[in-house]
Amino acid sequence: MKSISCPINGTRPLQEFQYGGEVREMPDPDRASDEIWTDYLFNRRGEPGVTREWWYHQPSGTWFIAERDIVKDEFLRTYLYGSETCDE
Amino acid sequence: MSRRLPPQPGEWIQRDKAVEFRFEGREYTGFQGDVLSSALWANGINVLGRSFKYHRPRGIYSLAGHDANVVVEDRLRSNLRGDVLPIRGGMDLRAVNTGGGLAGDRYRIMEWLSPFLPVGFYYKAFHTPRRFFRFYEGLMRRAAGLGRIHVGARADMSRKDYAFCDLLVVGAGPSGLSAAIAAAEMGATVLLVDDQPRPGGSLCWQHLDAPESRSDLLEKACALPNLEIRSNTQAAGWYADQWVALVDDRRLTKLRTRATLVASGCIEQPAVFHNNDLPGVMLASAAQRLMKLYSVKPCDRAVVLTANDDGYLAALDLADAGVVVAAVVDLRPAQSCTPVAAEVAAHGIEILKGQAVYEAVVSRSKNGIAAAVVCCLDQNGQPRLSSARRILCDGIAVSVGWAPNASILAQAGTRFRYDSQLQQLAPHDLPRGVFAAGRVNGIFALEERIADGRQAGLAAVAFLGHQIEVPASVPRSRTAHSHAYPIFDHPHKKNFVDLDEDLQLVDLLNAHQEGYDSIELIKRYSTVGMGPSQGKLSNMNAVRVVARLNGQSLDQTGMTTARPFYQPVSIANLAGRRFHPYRLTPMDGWHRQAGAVMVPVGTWFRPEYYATKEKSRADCVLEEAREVRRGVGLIDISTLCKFEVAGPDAARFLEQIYTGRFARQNIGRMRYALACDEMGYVTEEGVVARLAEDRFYVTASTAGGEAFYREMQRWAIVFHMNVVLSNVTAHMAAINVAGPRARGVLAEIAEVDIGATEFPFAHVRDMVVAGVAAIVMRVGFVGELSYEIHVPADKAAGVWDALILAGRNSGIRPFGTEAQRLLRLEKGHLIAGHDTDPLTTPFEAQLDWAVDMNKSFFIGQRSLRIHAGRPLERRLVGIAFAYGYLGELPEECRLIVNRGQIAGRVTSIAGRTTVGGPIGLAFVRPDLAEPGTSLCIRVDAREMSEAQVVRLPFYDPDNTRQT
Amino acid sequence: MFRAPERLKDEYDVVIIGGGGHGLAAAYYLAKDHGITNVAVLERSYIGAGGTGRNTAIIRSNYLTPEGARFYQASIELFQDLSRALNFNLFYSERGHFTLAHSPASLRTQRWRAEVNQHLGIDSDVVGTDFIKRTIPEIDLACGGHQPPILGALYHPPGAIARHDAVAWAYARGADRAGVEIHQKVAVTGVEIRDGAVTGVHTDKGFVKTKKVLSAVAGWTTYITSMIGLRTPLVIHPLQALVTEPLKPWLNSIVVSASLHLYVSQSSRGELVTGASLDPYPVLSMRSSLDFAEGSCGHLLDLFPFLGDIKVLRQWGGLCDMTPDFSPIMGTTPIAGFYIDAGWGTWGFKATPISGKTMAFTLAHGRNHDLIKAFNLSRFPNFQLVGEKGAASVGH
Amino acid sequence: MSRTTIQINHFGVLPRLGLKGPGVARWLGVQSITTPSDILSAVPIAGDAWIARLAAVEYLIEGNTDSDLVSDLRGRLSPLPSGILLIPRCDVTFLLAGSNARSVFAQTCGIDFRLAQPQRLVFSRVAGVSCGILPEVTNGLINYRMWVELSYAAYLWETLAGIVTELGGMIHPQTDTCSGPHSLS
Repeated sequence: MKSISCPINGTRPLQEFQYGGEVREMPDPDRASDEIWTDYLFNRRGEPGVTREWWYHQPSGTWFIAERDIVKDEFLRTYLYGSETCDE
Repeated sequence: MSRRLPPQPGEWIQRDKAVEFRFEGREYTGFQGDVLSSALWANGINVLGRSFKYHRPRGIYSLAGHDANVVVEDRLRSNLRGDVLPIRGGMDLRAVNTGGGLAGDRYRIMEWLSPFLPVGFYYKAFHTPRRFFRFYEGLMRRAAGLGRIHVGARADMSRKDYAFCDLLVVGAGPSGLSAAIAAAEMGATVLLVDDQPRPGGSLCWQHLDAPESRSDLLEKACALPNLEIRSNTQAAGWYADQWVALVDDRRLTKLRTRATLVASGCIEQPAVFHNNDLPGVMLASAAQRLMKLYSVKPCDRAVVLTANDDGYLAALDLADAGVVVAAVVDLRPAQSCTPVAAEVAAHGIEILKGQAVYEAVVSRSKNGIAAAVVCCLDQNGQPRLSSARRILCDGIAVSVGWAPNASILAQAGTRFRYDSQLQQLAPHDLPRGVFAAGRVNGIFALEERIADGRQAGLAAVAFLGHQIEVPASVPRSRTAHSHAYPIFDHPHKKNFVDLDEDLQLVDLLNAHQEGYDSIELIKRYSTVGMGPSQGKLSNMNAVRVVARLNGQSLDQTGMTTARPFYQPVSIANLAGRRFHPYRLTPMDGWHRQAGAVMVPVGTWFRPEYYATKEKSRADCVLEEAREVRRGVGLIDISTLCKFEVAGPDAARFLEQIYTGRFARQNIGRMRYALACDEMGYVTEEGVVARLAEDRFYVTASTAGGEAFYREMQRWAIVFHMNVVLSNVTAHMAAINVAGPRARGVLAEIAEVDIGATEFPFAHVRDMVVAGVAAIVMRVGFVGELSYEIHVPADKAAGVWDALILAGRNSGIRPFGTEAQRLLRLEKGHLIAGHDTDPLTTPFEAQLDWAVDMNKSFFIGQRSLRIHAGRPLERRLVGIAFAYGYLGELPEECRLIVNRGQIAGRVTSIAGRTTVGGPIGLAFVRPDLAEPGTSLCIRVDAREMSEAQVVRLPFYDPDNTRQT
Repeated sequence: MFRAPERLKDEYDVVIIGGGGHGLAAAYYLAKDHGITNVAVLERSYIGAGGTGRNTAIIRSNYLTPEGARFYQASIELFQDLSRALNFNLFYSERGHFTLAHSPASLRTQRWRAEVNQHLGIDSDVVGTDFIKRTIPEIDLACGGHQPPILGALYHPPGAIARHDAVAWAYARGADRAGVEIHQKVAVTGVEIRDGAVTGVHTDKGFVKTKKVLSAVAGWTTYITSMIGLRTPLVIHPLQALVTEPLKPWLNSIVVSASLHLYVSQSSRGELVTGASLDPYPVLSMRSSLDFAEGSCGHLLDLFPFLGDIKVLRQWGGLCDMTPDFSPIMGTTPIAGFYIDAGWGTWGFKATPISGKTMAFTLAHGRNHDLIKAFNLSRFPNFQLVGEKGAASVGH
Repeated sequence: MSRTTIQINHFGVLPRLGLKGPGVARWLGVQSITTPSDILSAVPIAGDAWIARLAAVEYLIEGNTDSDLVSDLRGRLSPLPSGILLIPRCDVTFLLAGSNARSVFAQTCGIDFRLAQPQRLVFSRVAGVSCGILPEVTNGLINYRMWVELSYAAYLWETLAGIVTELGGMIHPQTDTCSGPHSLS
């Protein structure tokens, strides 16, 4: 029963959102070795600390990025993809 | 004999409203405002329940909702707690967990067996030989458990509300009230909740002569419009981001508060001595509640066991109520006499300092006590038996200490430390936005509690951002209100640490001796604190015992973790009103009128088939299919997901999303589209129609489409593409008209020429159909001449009607999902998710033709390169049974077995088809995929069936009919 | 029950991180099957504090993949004799396990499972509504009209529950008696690795030398793997459960409904123990949420509408280390001497004996036991996933 | 509770126009329709209609059954000017009105409507369904205009009408001649 602040729509209860997984940088498919590629596919950070994640606000259809402490389950900040700097 | 006292000031009962009820089959009378326990006690009933394990008689103990041994049921409800159950006229209650009634409970013998049932005995016995365990288990299960279920019962749907406030104050006692008032006076919106029927807390039964009385505080509170008080409401759980579950008998309120202030007071704790559980032994606070709230006399002749001033106050209250107080036994060594002690002495009541009640003597009736055995304590705080002395009494009021009512604070993450001056736990560091006041905060004197409440209330308001002066915090009391170890061993045991679970001191000693040395292990092994009252009356003493056994401080020993809920919450209350959203297509009404059998597909409802009288489901389905092959049919496919993809990068975007090519797709053409996930496994399929250079219309499956659209949105962001995506699933409805006569039917209402040359297969057109602007596609899913007509949802019903009308001479009829499945199977089309599983590659599904590995990039391509380099593990093939096959057909998902090994699985099957014999699709090992290979398929555990691998499709291999 | 050793020795043949059921079982079988007794089990808290004491204690083997089904079947066979073998009553109680199907699609999956199970000789079959109603007369097959009605179920007679804490205690006692050291309140702070091989373990009570380390900490695995930079697919999600006040016995079967995200059984104490699906996003700490309680209570009423006035006593959460294919990660790793027993998601308790036995074998011989070869970490880069999603969604 | 403290109206599918693209704002300007300056805000426009700004370059106009505004605009959009995309919009409109209207949200929606500003569009979930909600001031009272996808309309109406009835409010189901919001009072 948490609240999440969507960069567009403001604070909403968790139920309006969907978790979209860790933010991962896709390696260049043509250059990456099978090993690097499968590491990107399957392995996750998953470790304690702050993780950058995709979140989706269902009613408005908004994808955004959240930085979350996955131990405390605390949302540190949220912003639209690519606007890290200009958003707080 | 009645124990009802003459009217008391502020009593909760209404003497003009008598209430008649039945308990254990006997008639009793109480007053409106009584709880079951008070009403029975008033009627002179001692035994209100039986204990869980030994079935010992139990009476009133806390009278505050923690009396887990006074549990009753009626014809519909179970596990009702007598000490908080308001009596109503006509109630017919029974005690739970008795053998043939409370009075003559057959299971009393358990008490005599108790020496043979030490803690954890069941872990040591009954397990060999194995076959006997079932029998022992049966006995144990029957012995355990409290109430029975009542299959006929139906709780009323309870409401579920969201609510919002600036400050939640938990507990409407003196500190809670003053906190709420202080905060509200500063303009905060305050919600004050209390689980008791009336606000006031201990002001209702302990401090009736307080300088700032209950009524003064309530008056102030009620004058504040921004302060709401909810009685009979428990703060059941505290959750992340200050969401709090408030529960009353009618509803669950999900409260979002900006700050929480806990003033939930303390729970009085028992002393542990021989027979400390018998009716007549009760907490002093219970005795006071009994006298002040319900005007019932706890006993005639009392001994008060105490270690603080509260006990002396209780003694005075007892004396006022006409109880003979035989003695006040004070665990504390002789010390300077406090004023209240002096007052007690002035009443001529004997005060025994440095002494303890060592045991309670059972009365002849076995249903109460006849005397208290009192001993002096030696320097180690243990009784000197030589000094033992009997004091006749029928009641012992125990006031040896308090434990903070910490549930909500602890759930919120507050850590507690043991305060050696208070000899009890007190909040150590409070989380941001969480505040504590009053006795839960270790402050005991009434005036100080009120001041502490005010201080905390203002601190909370300051936290909320108001610029105000916050007074200095009130220092904790310096005198101990709890005794460090009010626990006394006894050769005959029956000195209970946990009344819920019938745990005696010796049980904890044994558990510890066996190596269960930490509080958590002892809790799990002995089940101390695991009973219905969740250790509210036992955890504190258990921790004191364990600390002493380990030679540790209480902080080192630690408390057991607090979890929701504070008090048990009914399942109906938690479930509350539930929402079950469903989606309907614009033609839904029509389908139902036409006798469609509707089936849920996700949240949608779709016609499975249209039932006709005296026809089996299978016949109806087959006929619908035949009609499509023969003449013309139409199906509502509005549940398909539909997207618009537009913008300069639209084509490039689709090339990356799907496995096929779209860049050079001509305007006005449509193509099959297959999508994989990044691992190269099939996820979605549909069609992509190009409406303009920079505009595509895309369909996807009903089940997976919404999730697929979300992923498209995300990829559009990640790829930095200049595309506009719109999900028009609900805004556009779609109808598929199929069959040899489809063109004729559509031609009648289409306002353009749709001849074979003007509108060929795999083309798409914007056209007006029945006066409605539509997107029409020539598709081939069912393998016949077929049109998909997409129109704005609010116009769709009209278009459907127009089609029915236009087709009446062609014998048009609707068909459902079942016929559609049959038709597509005959045409050899797989359904992603039905014929594929989450780990299916396009190569395995024989969809290689839909994958363009030469494109620069698409999602899954990199992984498919890896897959392509490995030998196939399976292939999806068509299977056919001999024409006129009479044996039983295997169901979908039956296994294909080859030389005792699993060699595949049937994914689709159809018994009666329009193409002759039974057919299906199956995954098989590549070496079995050659057409002509015969397969052995399990029909059930015993029987096998045989089928042959055949080329796909089963129907119209040259595609003469759909083009 | 077991001794509390004074201090850590300088060196052990094997150090097992995690004093839960799995770690203790591995220690027990190392000593019993392989005579390796110079073993230390390091537990940060108290034994059984993690998943072992927080799961809903369901034991079954009706899995979807042959690899999975074989493995869990071997576990059941150990469980059935475990009380005797460890001389400790684990309350291993065969109740029969129903996986309810509310849709043709889920009925197909149940059929698929039954097929694989039967092929491997596991007692498991798809049953109709009449059988369900006969066995659980209290159930509302129509789900009050709030949910798609029950169409059938996968029925697994050997499905059982057990007293979860007792499993840890019994293995601890067994291991202790065989000479293994169990150290509670000892936290691992690092694993020393030289030239790609384990040389020791750092703890808050000092450093110990060892060439073999087993990480058996399930929900806390990423704490350990991040110490040594071992990348895995593991993502940690909370799983919650709740328990009602004790009732006289009425529910004898274990009931699971994937589409209602619910499973429920009645403990020998009489409490209804209920769990749901995983929390929808990763969290590395145990906490309760109200949404869970609301949801499971609602679905409980869908199946058993008469429970409305029954009260919920408490709710709690555990941590689940989830893998992409819902199968565990077991055995050797790219780091010599570092063995992993993880990926236990929501299915760890039922595997306690067999994971102990196979990991003990793997530690003793330095190669993976046949039963766990398919579960090796290397299956991911090789695209050899063991897809159990269909069987594990909520089923436990 | 007096019967008039809550009422809910079903307006059916009102004429709507969804526009998306960089060219929209200018084109609307040419049609002398001033567009809201901030995202998620809405303003009334001539012809008893509203225009809401859903995103940077996405707009939604909702007209009224007895005005031709939307159909006129639609007419002027073929052929489609470049930089403009027509988004099919087939939602059903409800209007929740009355001093006690918020108590309906209290049972169905997790956000605090005391803080919702008039003319600010709220995308949230009501009774488990995604909705657009526009608080608007009429006769000094805040009404809530709600948009829901047609496919969910039957469910949501059934649910909300049920709750409004429980709360002693008034139900105005869809009629063939949908009355506009301002016929309320």
